[in-house]
Amino acid sequence: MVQLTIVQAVKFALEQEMERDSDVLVLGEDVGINGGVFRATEGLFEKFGDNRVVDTPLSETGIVGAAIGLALYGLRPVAEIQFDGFLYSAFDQLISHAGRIRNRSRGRFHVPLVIRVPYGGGIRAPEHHSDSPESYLVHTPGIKVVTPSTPYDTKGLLISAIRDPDPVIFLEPKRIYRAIREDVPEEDYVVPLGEAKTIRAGNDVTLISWGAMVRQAMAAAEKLKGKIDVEVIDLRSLSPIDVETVTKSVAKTGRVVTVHEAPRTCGLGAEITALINERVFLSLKAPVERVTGFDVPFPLYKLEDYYLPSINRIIKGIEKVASF
Amino acid sequence: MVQLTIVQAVKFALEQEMERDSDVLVLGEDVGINGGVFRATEGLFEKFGDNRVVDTPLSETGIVGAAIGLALYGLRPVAEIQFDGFLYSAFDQLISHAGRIRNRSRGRFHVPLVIRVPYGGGIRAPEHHSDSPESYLVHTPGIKVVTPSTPYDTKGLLISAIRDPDPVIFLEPKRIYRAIREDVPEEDYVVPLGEAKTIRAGNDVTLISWGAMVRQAMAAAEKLKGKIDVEVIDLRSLSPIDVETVTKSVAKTGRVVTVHEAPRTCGLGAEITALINERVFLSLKAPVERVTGFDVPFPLYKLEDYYLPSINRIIKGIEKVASF
Amino acid sequence: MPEEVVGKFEITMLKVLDVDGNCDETLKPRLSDEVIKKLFELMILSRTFDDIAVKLQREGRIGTYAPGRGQEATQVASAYALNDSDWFFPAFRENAVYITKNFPLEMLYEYWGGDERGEKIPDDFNAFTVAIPVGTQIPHAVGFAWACKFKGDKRAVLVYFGDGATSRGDFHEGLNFAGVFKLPVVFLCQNNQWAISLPDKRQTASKTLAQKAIAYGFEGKQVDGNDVFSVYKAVKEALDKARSGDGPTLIECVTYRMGNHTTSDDASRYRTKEEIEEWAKRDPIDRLRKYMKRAGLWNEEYEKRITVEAMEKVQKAVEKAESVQKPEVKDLFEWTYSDVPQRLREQQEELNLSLKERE
Amino acid sequence: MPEEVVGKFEITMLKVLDVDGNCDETLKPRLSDEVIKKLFELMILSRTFDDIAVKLQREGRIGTYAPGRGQEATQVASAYALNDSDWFFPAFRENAVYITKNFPLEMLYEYWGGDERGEKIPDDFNAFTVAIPVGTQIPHAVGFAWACKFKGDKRAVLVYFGDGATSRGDFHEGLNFAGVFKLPVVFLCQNNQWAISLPDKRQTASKTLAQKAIAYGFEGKQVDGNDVFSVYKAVKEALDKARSGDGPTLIECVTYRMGNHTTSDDASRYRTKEEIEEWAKRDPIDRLRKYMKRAGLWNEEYEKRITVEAMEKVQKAVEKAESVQKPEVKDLFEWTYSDVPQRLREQQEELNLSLKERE
Ligand SMILES: Cc1ncc(C[n+]2csc(CCOP(=O)(O)OP(=O)(O)O)c2C)c(N)n1
Ligand SMILES: Cc1ncc(C[n+]2csc(CCOP(=O)(O)OP(=O)(O)O)c2C)c(N)n1
Ligand SMILES: [Mg+2]
Ligand SMILES: [Mg+2]
Repeated sequence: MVQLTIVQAVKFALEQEMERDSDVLVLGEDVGINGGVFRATEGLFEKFGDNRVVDTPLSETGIVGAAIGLALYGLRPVAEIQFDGFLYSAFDQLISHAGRIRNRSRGRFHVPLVIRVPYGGGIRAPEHHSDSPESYLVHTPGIKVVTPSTPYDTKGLLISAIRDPDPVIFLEPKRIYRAIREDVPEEDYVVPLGEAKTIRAGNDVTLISWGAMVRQAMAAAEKLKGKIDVEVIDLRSLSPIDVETVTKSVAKTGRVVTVHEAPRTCGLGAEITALINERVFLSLKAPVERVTGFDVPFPLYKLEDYYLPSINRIIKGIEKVASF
Repeated sequence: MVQLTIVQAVKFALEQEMERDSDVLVLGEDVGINGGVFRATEGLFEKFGDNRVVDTPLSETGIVGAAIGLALYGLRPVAEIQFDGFLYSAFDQLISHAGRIRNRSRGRFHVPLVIRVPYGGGIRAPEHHSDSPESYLVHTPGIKVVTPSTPYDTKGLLISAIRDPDPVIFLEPKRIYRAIREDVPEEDYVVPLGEAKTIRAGNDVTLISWGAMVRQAMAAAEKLKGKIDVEVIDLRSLSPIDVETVTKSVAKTGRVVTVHEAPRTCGLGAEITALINERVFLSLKAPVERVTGFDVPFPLYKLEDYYLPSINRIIKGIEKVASF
Repeated sequence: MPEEVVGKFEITMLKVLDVDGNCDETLKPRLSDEVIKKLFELMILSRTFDDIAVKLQREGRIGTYAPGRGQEATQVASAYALNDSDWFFPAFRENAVYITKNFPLEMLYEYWGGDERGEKIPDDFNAFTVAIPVGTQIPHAVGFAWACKFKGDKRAVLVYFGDGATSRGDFHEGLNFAGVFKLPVVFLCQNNQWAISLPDKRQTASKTLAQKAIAYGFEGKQVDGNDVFSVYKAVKEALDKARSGDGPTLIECVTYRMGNHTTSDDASRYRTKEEIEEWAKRDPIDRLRKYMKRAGLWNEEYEKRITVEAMEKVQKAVEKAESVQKPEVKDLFEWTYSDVPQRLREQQEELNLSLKERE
Repeated sequence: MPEEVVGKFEITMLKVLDVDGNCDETLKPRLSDEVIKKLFELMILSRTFDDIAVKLQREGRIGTYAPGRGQEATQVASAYALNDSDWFFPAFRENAVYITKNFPLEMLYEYWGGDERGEKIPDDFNAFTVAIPVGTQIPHAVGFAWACKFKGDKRAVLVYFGDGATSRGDFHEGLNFAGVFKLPVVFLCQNNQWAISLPDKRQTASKTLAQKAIAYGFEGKQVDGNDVFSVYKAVKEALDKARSGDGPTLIECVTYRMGNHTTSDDASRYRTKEEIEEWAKRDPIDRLRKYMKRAGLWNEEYEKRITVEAMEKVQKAVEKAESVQKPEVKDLFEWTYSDVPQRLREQQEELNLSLKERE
C-alpha cells in the first residue's frame, strides 16, 4: 500500500502500465520534462525517455489523430489533453474516427487509445479551463468514458482503460487532484469499466454523481444524516452506464437526485432520468431532480461558486424529492 | 403564394433576406456557381455576385471561425456546412466561441450568424453524411438550434434565424428536402424561434418529434387513427425548447413518445423525458418512451433502414405507452 | 544590419513523359518492360472498374460513387512504388490504389454499395479504410508512421488526399507532426484541379501545393501526375527516403478529375468544355500508350486482350458483390465496441421485435 | 524536360537596433523623439503593470496570470503602428497591446481577477476580447478583416498569437482564407521561443515561422521582436499594405518570454539559466534605453519620473479594480443570449432560492 492523491495515482498507473507493456506510450503537450501542467506525468520522461513520453506540438487534432494512428498499429497511446476546454478541437477525430473505426472496418481495425483530460471547475482557472464535456462524449457511440473520484479508483480505472481494446476518455476531476490521499495497493489491479459504486447505503433517496461532485454529494448526504437516509452512487463509468446499480437503488428508494457540473440541458443527468423513467417508473415516488451546472458558459472564477452545484443546492434537491 | 419544397424555401428565404439586408451574405463550400450540393443556394450567386455568395476553401473551422468574425463586425453571415458529419470539425469554434462571445464580453460583442446544416439519414448517402448532431448543439449554451419539417416553417424559421441576434444552427432535414411541396407566402413572415407546433390534436398519447422524423410520426399517428388518439408535436425549435407546449399536451395525455434519429443515449429525447418528469410528473401515466436511432455509428446505407426509427417502431412505441 | 536572408527555398516540377509520349530517358525510372506493361494494364483495369461503377450507380445498384478517371497514373504508379511492408492510407477516390495492390474488387463494389463488409480489409493487406471527411486520414497516417518509427520497422506510409484537403486543419497538424518527429511518411496530394466546384487556384493563394511543405521544414515537390514515370520515380524516392529515416516528403501530383466529383455531381455547372478537352489530351492512359507504341510494347491485339480481361475481372467482381447476402440486424450492433454492451443488446432486441411483428 | 523550378522563395530578417543600441539609420522608421520616448514609457508602464500583476497573483488577489515580460517591444511597437480605425485581436498575453492603445488598466486587472466585466471592451475601443484556446482568434480576425473588405473600409486588422499557435488548424485555416480572399489582416506571431515547456524548435521543423506564409501565397518575414524600430517598421508597412488592398502579411517577431508561462508555471523545470541570462542581455527596454541615452533622449531623472508615474497609474488601477463590487447572481444568467430564455430565468430563481435559504 502507498498513500496517494488522485494525480499521483494517475502517475502510478501510467508508470506501472509502461513498465508492464513496452507498447504503452504517453503523448501530449508538456507531458515530458515538464511532467504535465498538473504533474500527472512527472518523472515518466526521466524514467522512460523521450521515445515513450513525447511532448507534441500544440495541436489537439494532431494529438488525437496521431493517437488513432498509433493505436491502429497496435500500440497503446495514452494522450493528455491539457484541459477540458481544448478537447473540443479534437471532437471530429473522436466522433468521426475513434468511435467508428471498429464499426467501419467490421472489426479489422480498432483503436485502443486513452485520452486523459483534467476536467471540471472549482480551481479559479481562466476561461475554458473548467468545462465538463462528458455529455458530448457519452452521446458519441464507440467510445467509453470514465471518471474516478478516489485515488484507488483512479489507478484501477486507468489501468482498465489502458488495457481496454476500445477508445476510452479518462476524465480526471482536477479540482480534487490533491484533495484526498488514500491507501492504494502497489500491485497491479483493475477497477472494471462499466461498474458504478454505491459508496453510501441509504433508504430514502438515491443520489447519483461522478468526478469532483461525488465529494459534494457525500457531504450533502452526511449533513442530512438522521433526517433523510441518502444512498450515494459514484457512477464512475459514464459510458457505458451501470444501469443495474442505478435502478436497483431507485427500486428501493423511489427518489433520485443527480448531480453534475455540466450544463443541465441534454446533460448526462437527463439520460439518467430517462433510464430510470423507462426501467423503474412504477417505483418512482417523485420526479428525478437534477442539481447541475446552469445552461450558461462556465463563468470566470468570481462567479464559479454560483455556477457549481453547492452542497446546499444538493441538500435542497434531496429535500425536494424527499418531501414530494 | 408559391408552391415550394423545403430546399426551395431555404433558397427563397435567403434570397429575400439578401434583398432586404445588404449585410446578409452566404458562404460555404460550393455555394456559389454550383448552387450548393443540394442546390439550396442556386441562383444566388448569379443574382448577388461573388461578394455576397462566397465559395470558401474546404475548411469548416475556417468557415465558422470567419463567420464569427464577420458577425462580430455586424454583418449577417449565413454559412453552409455541406453535411452534418462535417460540422464536428467546427465544434470548437461553435462551443468555445460562438456560444460564449456575448457572455465573455458582457454583451459588448455578439455574433448574429446562421449555420445551415443539411442533416439526417435516409438518402443512401456515404458515411458521415447522415448524422443528427442536435444533441451536441442543444447541450451547448449560447447557441440556438432549430429545424423545420415543412416548407412554410423553413422560410419563416430561416428568416427568424437570420434576424436573430444570437448564433443559430439551422438544421435542414435533407431527407425531405424535396418530399413535400406546399403553399408558402411570397411576402416576408417569420416563424418565431422557441415555439413548437402541435400539428395533430389527440387525447391519448403525445408524440414529439422534429425534422424528417415528423413525417414518420404523422404517418404512425394516422395509422393508429380510430385506435389510439395521438397528438403530434413538431418541436421545431430544439434550443430553446418550448416546454409549455410539451407539458400542456402531456398534462392532457399523460403518455409520451419521443422520436429522433440521433443515438438514444444523451439524445434530446432524454432531455424531453427529464423536462416532463420534472414538470408534469403526476400527470404521467406511463414512462416516456424513446424511439430513436441506436447507440451505434450511423451505418452505411444497406443498414440504414434498420437504424432509422421506422413507422412501425413508432407505432410500437405508441402502443407500448398506451397500454402501460 | 540590412535585411538578412534567413531562408531560401525552391520548388521543382518533375516531368518525364510528355503528352506525346516522348520520354526524358535521363529522368526515367528503371522499370522493366514487363512492369511498364503491368502499369498500363492496371490503369486499364482501374478505368474499367470505374466506368462500371458509374454505370452501376446509374442503375441504382450501388450508391454515390466518386470516379477516378484521369487520375490513374498518379494512383497506379504511386501504389506500385510501395514495398510489400509499406502501408497506405486513402481518401475516398483511391480505388485504383487498392486495385494496384490487388485488393478484392468485389469488396470495393460492396463498400460503394453501402456495406461495411467491403471495408473489412484482409488481414494481410496493408491499407486503412476509406476516409470520407476530407483530410482527416492524414493524422492517422502520421500516427501510424510514428508507430513504425517507434518500433524500428523499415516501413513507409503513403497517405493520399486531394487539393481540397490542403485547406484543412488536419492536413496542417498532421504534416507538422511528421516534420517535428521526422516520420517515415509520404504525403501524396492528388491535385486534380478541383474540389467539387472550387478550382485549386481558389482553394489557396499559394502557387503550388508542393510549397506548403516549406511550412513544415521538409521537402515538397511537384510532379506531372498524368505521367506514370514521374509519379513512380518521385514516390519511390520519397518512400526510400522515409524508410531510411530521412523523414517525410510532400508530393503534389498535378492531374485532373475527368469525371464528375461524384455521381451526384454535375461538373458542367462549373467548368468549361474547353478545359475538359484540354485535359483529355493529357489522358494518362493515352500518354503511356503512345510511349509503349513507340517502344514496341503495344499493339491493338494486346490492348484488346487486356481490355477484355479487365472487363471479365470487373464483371466477376460485380457478380460476387451482388451475390453477397444483405447484412443482418446484428451487423448493426456488433461492431461498435469490442463487446456488445447491454444497452446495445437491448436495442437489438427492440429492433428485432419490431421487425418480427411487421411480418 | 529536366526538373523545372516552379517556385522560388526567400525569407528575410529585419534588425534595426542591435543589442547595444546601435541603430541602422537607413532602416530606421521615421519616428519623432517624442514618439520614441512614448514607446519607451509604454514599455515601462507595461512592465510595471506586469510585475504588479504577478505580485497580485501571488497574494491571491487575482487568478492565474500570463506575464508579458520581455515581449514589450513587440507588443508596444506593433500596437503603436495601428491606425485609429484599425482593430486588433489578441491571444492572452497581450496586456501591453491593450495598454498601448490606452485600455483602462483596471479592466485588465478585473479580467485577470476572474471577472467578465473586464472584457466588456469600451465601445470606442477597437479590439476583441482575450482568446484562451490557442490560435482560435485567428479565424475571427480573418472574418473581421473580410467584413472590412466587404464594406470597403480602409481598415486593417492585426492579430496576435504565439509560436505554439502556428501548430493549430485554426492558424492554418485562417491564414489560408486570408490569402485566398486577399484580406486586410496582419498576422503577428510572437515567437517567444516557448510554448509552455516546448521550445519553438520542437514546435515545428520549419526553420523560421515566417516561412509558413509561403504555404498561403503571401509574404512572411522575420523581425527582431526585441527592437521597437524593427517591429514598428514591419508592422506599419504591413498594415499600410493591408489597407491598400494588397493583402495579408505574416510577421514573426523573434522575442523571448522572460517570465514563467503563467503564474502556475515553473519555467526552471525546462529551461536553463544560461538561456535566460543570454536573453536578458537582449531585454527590449534596456536596448531602447541604450539608444535613447546615446541620442540624448534619456537621463536618470527621466527614467525615475516615468517609473513613478507608471507605478501610480498601476496602483490606481489596482485600487479601482479591487473596489468593484462582486458580480451578482444575475450576471451569471444575463449574458448567454440576447434575451434570457425561460429555462435560465428558472435556473436563476433556483439559485437565488438556495442562496437565500443558506443565510
Ligand atoms: C471535412 C469535409 N468537408 C466537406 C466534405 C464534402 N466533400 C466531399 S469531397 C469534397 C471535395 C474534396 O476535394 P479534394 O480534396 O480536392 O479531393 P477530390 O474530391 O478532388 O478527390 C468535399 C467538399 C467532406 N467530405 N469532408
Ligand atoms: C487549444 C489549446 N491547447 C492548449 C492550451 C494550453 N496552453 C495555454 S498557453 C499554451 C502555450 C502557448 O504557446 P504560444 O502559442 O507560443 O504562446 P505563449 O504562451 O508563448 O504566449 C498552452 C499549451 C490552450 N490554451 N489552448
Ligand atoms: Mg481535388
Ligand atoms: Mg510562445
